[in-house]
Amino acid sequence: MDDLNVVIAGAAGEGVQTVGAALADTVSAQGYGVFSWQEFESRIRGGQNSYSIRISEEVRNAPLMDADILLALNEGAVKKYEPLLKQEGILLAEKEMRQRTIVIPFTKIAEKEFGGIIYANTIAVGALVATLGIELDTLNQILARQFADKGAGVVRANLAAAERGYSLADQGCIDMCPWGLPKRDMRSYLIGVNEAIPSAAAYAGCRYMSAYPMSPSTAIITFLAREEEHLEIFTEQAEDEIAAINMAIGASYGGARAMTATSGGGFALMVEGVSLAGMIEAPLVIVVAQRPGPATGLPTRTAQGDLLFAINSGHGEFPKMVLAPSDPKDAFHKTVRAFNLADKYQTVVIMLTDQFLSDSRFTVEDFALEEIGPTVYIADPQSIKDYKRYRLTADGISPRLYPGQSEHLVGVDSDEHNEEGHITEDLSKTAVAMVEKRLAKFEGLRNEVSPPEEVQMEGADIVLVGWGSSRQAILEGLELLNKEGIEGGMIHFTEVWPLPIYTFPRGKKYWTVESNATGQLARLLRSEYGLDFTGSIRRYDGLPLTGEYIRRRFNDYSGGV
Amino acid sequence: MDDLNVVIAGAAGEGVQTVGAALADTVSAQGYGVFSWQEFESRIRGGQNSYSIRISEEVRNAPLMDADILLALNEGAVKKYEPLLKQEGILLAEKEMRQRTIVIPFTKIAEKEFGGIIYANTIAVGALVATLGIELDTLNQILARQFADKGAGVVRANLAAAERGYSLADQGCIDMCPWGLPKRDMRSYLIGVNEAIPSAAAYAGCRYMSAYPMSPSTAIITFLAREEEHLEIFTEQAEDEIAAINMAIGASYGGARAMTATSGGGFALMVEGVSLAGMIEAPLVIVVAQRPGPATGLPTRTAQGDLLFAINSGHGEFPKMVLAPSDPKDAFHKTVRAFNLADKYQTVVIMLTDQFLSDSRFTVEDFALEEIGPTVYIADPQSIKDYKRYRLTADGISPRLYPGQSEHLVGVDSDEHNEEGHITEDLSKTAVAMVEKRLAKFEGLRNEVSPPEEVQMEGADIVLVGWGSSRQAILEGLELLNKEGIEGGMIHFTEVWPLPIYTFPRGKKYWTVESNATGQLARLLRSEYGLDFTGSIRRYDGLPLTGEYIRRRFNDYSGGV
Amino acid sequence: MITVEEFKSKAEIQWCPGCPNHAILQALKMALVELGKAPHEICLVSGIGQAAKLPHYLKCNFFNGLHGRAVSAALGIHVANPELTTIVTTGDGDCYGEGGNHFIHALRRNPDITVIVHNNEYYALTLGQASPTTMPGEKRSLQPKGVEIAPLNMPAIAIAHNCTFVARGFAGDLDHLKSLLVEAIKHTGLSYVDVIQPCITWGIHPMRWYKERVYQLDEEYDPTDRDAALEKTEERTERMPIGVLYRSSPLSLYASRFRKTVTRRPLAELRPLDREKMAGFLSRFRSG
Amino acid sequence: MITVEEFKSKAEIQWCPGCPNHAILQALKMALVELGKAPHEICLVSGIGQAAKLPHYLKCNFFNGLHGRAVSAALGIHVANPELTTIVTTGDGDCYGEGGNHFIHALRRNPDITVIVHNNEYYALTLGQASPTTMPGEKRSLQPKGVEIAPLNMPAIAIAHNCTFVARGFAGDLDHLKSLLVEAIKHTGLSYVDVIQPCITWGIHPMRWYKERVYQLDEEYDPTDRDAALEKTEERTERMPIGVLYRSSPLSLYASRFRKTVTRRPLAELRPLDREKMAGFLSRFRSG
Ligand SMILES: Cc1ncc(C[n+]2csc(CCOP(=O)(O)OP(=O)(O)O)c2C)c(N)n1
Ligand SMILES: Cc1ncc(C[n+]2csc(CCOP(=O)(O)OP(=O)(O)O)c2C)c(N)n1
Ligand code: SF4
Ligand code: SF4
Ligand SMILES: [Mg+2]
Ligand SMILES: [Mg+2]
Repeated sequence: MDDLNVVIAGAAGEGVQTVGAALADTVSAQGYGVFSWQEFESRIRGGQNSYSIRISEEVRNAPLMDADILLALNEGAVKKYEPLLKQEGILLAEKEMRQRTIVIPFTKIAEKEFGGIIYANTIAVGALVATLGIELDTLNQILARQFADKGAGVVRANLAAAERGYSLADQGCIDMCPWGLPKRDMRSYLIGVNEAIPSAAAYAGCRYMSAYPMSPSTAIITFLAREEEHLEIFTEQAEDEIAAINMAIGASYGGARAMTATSGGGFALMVEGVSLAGMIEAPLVIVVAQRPGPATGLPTRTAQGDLLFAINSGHGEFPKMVLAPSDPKDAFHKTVRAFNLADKYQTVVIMLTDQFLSDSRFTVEDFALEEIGPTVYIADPQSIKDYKRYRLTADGISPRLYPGQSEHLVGVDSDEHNEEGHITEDLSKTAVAMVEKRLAKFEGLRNEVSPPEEVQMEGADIVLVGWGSSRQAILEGLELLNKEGIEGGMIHFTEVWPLPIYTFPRGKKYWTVESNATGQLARLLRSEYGLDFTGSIRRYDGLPLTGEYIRRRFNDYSGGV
Repeated sequence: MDDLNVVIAGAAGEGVQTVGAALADTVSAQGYGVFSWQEFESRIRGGQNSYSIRISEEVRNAPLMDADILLALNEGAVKKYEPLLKQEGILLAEKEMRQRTIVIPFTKIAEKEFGGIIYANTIAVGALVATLGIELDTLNQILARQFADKGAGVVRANLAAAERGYSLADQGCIDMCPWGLPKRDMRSYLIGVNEAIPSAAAYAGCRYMSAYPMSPSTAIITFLAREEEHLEIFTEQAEDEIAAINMAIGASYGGARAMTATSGGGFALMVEGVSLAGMIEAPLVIVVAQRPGPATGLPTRTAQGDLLFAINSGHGEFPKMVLAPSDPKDAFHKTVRAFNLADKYQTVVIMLTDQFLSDSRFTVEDFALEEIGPTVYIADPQSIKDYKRYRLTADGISPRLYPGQSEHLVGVDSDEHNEEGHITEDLSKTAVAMVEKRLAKFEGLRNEVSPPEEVQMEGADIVLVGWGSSRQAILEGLELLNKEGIEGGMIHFTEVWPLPIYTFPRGKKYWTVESNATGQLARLLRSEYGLDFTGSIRRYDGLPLTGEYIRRRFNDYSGGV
Repeated sequence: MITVEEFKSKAEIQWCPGCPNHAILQALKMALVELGKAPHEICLVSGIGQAAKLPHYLKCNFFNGLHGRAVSAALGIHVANPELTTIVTTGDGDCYGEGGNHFIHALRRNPDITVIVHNNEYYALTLGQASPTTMPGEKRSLQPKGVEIAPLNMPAIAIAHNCTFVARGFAGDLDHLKSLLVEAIKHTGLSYVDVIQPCITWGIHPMRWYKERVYQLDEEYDPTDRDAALEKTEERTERMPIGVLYRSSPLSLYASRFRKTVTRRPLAELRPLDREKMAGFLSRFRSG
Repeated sequence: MITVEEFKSKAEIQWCPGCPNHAILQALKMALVELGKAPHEICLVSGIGQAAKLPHYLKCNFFNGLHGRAVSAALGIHVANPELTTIVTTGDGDCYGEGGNHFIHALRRNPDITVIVHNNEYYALTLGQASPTTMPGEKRSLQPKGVEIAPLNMPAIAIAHNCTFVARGFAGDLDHLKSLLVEAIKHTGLSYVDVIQPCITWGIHPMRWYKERVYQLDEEYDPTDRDAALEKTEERTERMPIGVLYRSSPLSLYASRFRKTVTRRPLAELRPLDREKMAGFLSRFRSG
């Protein structure tokens, strides 16, 4: 079967997300690879948003823009999204607005039969599930789970609405639709990074998270708050981002693995804290979910615009690590790694995600938990006689104890300090030694960094170099280019600072692919590897990179090569 | 005459700075080139600090470390600073503590004859002035001016103390001292950057400054506060740095040229505001007076550690300029330039100074005011019909009006916006156009940037590449190296972002010289010019670069070449 | 004469249909009409949030800045151009959470601006999290067991700092709110209006619930009585007073030192120092 | 038995000789002795300033963080290890200026920590600028014509938010201060002690001036009377009351939800989730 892309569209408040998630879960339960992504406006009601679900037999975790099926919950949604619908695509709407429309009067029925238009979306998705040939029961199980906290009444009403919609999709509808999704055997996880990261944090032994709400990062602390007791993580909504990071640093000093999460603007407020963590050598994990800036920018859209800002964040010089996971499984592993390395090197690890990653759900076949787990680096107080928090060592790593752990006293200071953490004015010996100690850790970190992923490098003429969330899109872009006769390879970074010792194969034409306007990765790689780029594909309209976009821009710029 | 380096040392609270400034002024009035710099601890009383005054016939605005004369106000000061004294140097102290000591019992006399040790420093400087063969009256005029706001009584007492000290330096003292400073004709300015910058701001038409105290930047707003009425600049002490920058941005939007100043940690808190100014296109000048980080670091010491942080400050992508003046005259010109370019391109201009620059005073022969002055870019409302704050133009610059200037309405928005400043969700057209508009200004800015200064490039084998405050030290380093037979040139940047279109001459060995530990300029130039460096001289003990330091480290690393 | 129509903005309103924010917008327009203000004489300043979108919906000059920083921006705007009528429209998250420090220090400065807080007791735009004014016990997404900490009482802080005009309005009482806003904008000094603005999307009580509880302070209430005013700020659950809670005379007026000595004109109109004056000024650094 | 000597730190004290900060340090040591605390049971937390250097001068665990952020760091430390006696030592600039927002929101949370503010009415370390508590009229370097804005009254804000323990101490009355600190540290919940700490370098009044004005609240004073307490916070110039200004019972206690449900033990002692549990947890994302 070819991949099927179903787009559900409607205004904020019409339940696009609810039924989008329900349909994605249903299809996943039916045994298919599912990838969903969302685009929506920064408002609570109105506007037009979409929830796209890509369905495939194999796992294809990348967005498609063109739709095979469009379920439009209102007329405006048809107007806005109909251009995405392929010629032979199908519209599911209240009215016949083009050829190949399955008409389901979901709003009218919701009002008349269910006493409120809030059921329209469920009726519509019921009809869509029927059209796709999936059993009603599969959807119903999902809906029952989804509405469980809202009470039995709400569950019952939604099941009835789904059933009503299901029954409306008569044989005519099903016949009009060339696609059916018979049950398959595959079982997998359907998960987003904002679920994978908090889950992994818990697995890594994170005990403390403070944050201030900011899209698209808020879901991380929301997840942990809900599971607070279960996972034994204390969560706190801070009064602002500055409090969030300083609280987390305090907790970290206090012995708790700690984290915070935010987006660019909130991170801007945290960078003094980043520098503090660097100075006092407090482990800390920070998730920065990027969205287009500057300033408030496009709060609900996606970008990779904070790479150099993150790498250079904080005044002064200190070691720090920046990771940029490419999908939820990678994010799961990187999160555990982030906590371990933050602890080992007693410094900040930043995880750069973005709105695209944050609001998408990916099919993960297996989490490979056996490959990763928490490693504890807190020292044993018994083994230490004369404890000094900043004891000078060859690798710059001093044994870390936490206050109250034993009779050893743990003192930390944001001023330049001596081995005991006291303010120093001894420049030539102490201050210099401490600068060198911290930078020695940077060298250590550099050795931990994984090399970039190389794909199809042999024989490749051109190489697309990307980072973070664009991995799948780039792979698909290469496939499309390959069909046009272009031999392309990929080098993909998910660990972007420090950069690993790495040599770019010679004789290739390198292009960066980035969701930003200035080519930040290119600038970074030029400075670290002296690498020259032939071209760069940049997207900065707030929408995610796709294989098709990459193919098109590559051809635009290279004149088809 | 060879240059003479006089160091005055004592504890905080003993008036080192007061008499250091008085001596510097006196020597300047005597017609010599004077350069002074200070190093001191972060405390109000106690510790040991120094004020170094380099005296020369020509203008030599660079620090020396070795002292010809050490005036030590207490015994601890002798201990700490005596190692700096040259073999043939002279100590002026209360007790004979080494050969070639001029003994003046200033403390005892202050207590006995003047009723308080607070006059000890003035007595001592009186003796020193006599020893150098300067007339008492020259000192007295300076002292009278210096103590003027403290009232006539204080002035009188200090003049008497100076006279007493002057009389104590008998012929024996004068004979012991091989140096004399007969009156010369030269007249010049003795000024620091924290005086030059606010003066220039006033000249540039700055009307608003808000800041939060932070060493070493506080003197800028202090200067303007004192002159508020005279210069017609409104100054406000903010409750924190975030308020400081947002107030200044508000004032800028309101039509007032506006600025703020801080150091690294305070700047870290401002970077969200930097991004705001970039987005709403508000002109803004920010002085960042660097000191060693991370975090609180060494609050009274110097560093050039925030170069990449400043350049990459703020989330998202937007044009910004970063200037790094090398001395007060340069700072004066750059400040006017900063206000003009901030206005022309409607964005942020950051001026990077540092503690060394901030606490030093330089001899300036002439300010060349005729070369520079304010240029106004506010548009004429009469000439505009349908006003749109963000009208799309080829160069990205939209006509700027301020609110209330006319009936035209001026709307600005931190969200991505349309031409009228209203929030937009139109991605493909409006958002993309606005990103490109802002980046077009970056291209414009790039064309404004001055190329780096090239010195002795012809025939140079090795080239020292530096930025900002180290200019004079590098020149002196080259002189010293030259004496050792090394043909060296200099390329010096005082405009560091955007970097100009520039080609580094080929066939040279390039070294960066920087007051930081990671070689930030090198990283920057590598990324922009693909330049490779042979070596790098880095100082990160909180003390300023000097010619001698550069010479020594060059030889250490290059094995004497 | 200016009419409400003239304040209509071209921007599409993004609030939920039926949200009481619409009423606040309407009340503000009516107040401006009553005060005879023209669009170009007004500058609306906001941060980020639903409330903070208001400046887009009223034709005038506007500055929609960063979350939490509206009051700071307004201080700068006000000094730069004291002729403008500067009004901050902000939310409880914007002004009491992220921006708390700026507001308490603005109280000390007493600028001649008006601050209108749309207090819906949530972070509405970010999907209904608790704000500093959410009632204890309420379950919110980050407090699934209910908010366990006390609400911030900013009106009490304002009163304790002798804010010269502290009022509470109700978005469900348009006329009363309009009169309050007229008074607030006319007032010289910081005028602060905390508006009860039920959020119909995230809130747990219907408008009716508020209507049953809100009452107007009557003539017997003495707004110069500080203790009484402080008590009134705490009536937030069973009965909810609206009206001017407190008035006092100011210690200071932000920027008055400047306006007294320099000008009430926009700073942009001042002429720059000319070269000769600058040369004279620099001579103070000249030796000898 | 622990003695004051045991709290002696190796770090050299950088305060001016004769500064009343020395007395605060001494009082704190004496209070800790009286409470029978050992150095490793204590964690002192500070920001940046003269006051904020205190943790270096008392042998114990310490966290000397960023200017203005001590209270935030202390909240994290307290949750991470509730067994520690967590005490913030901060200045008026640190806590009321840069850190104002954190303190007012900490009041809402009511953590079981003690906050001691060395209130010298200046930014002493940065050379004596006005702070949020500098008296109006005083000439300072950035206010050469005198401070024109009202001081921040943080004790009043604390009282208005039902802070459970609000006291004012005086660095010139060592025994009284020690007793206050003993009470404050013993107290469960946020205990807040604003200490009058004349700065002998930047201040305009000698110690004597303060001694003439300071008086101890006597037994007749009822610290549960909120209006009276608010009035006492305003006595700052002619007469200066010291003692416990206010006590109340808390709405909440920061982190109590966690301590109730999980443990009073340090979080570092909790065992991580094992692989199987994690696998089980992840199964919720599993389809079908
Ligand atoms: C620095 C920063 N942090 C967080 C956010 C995310 N954010 C946007 S609006 C908002 C809350 C707004 O709450 P409120 O001011 O009460 O406005 P409402 O939406 O309730 O009207 C937050 C946290 C942001 N834009 N910037
Ligand atoms: C972010 C930041 N801004 C400014 C400073 C500079 N600074 C250091 S101490 C201080 C004021 C301290 O005042 P206070 O807390 O009253 O302490 P005091 O010195 O009076 O005891 C300031 C502004 C800083 N270190 N960090
Ligand atoms: S979410 Fe609430 S506050 Fe925001 S517009 Fe909707 S009803 Fe109004
Ligand atoms: S400056 Fe003031 S507060 Fe600081 S140590 Fe000296 S006397 Fe004490
Ligand atoms: Mg709100
Ligand atoms: Mg203070």
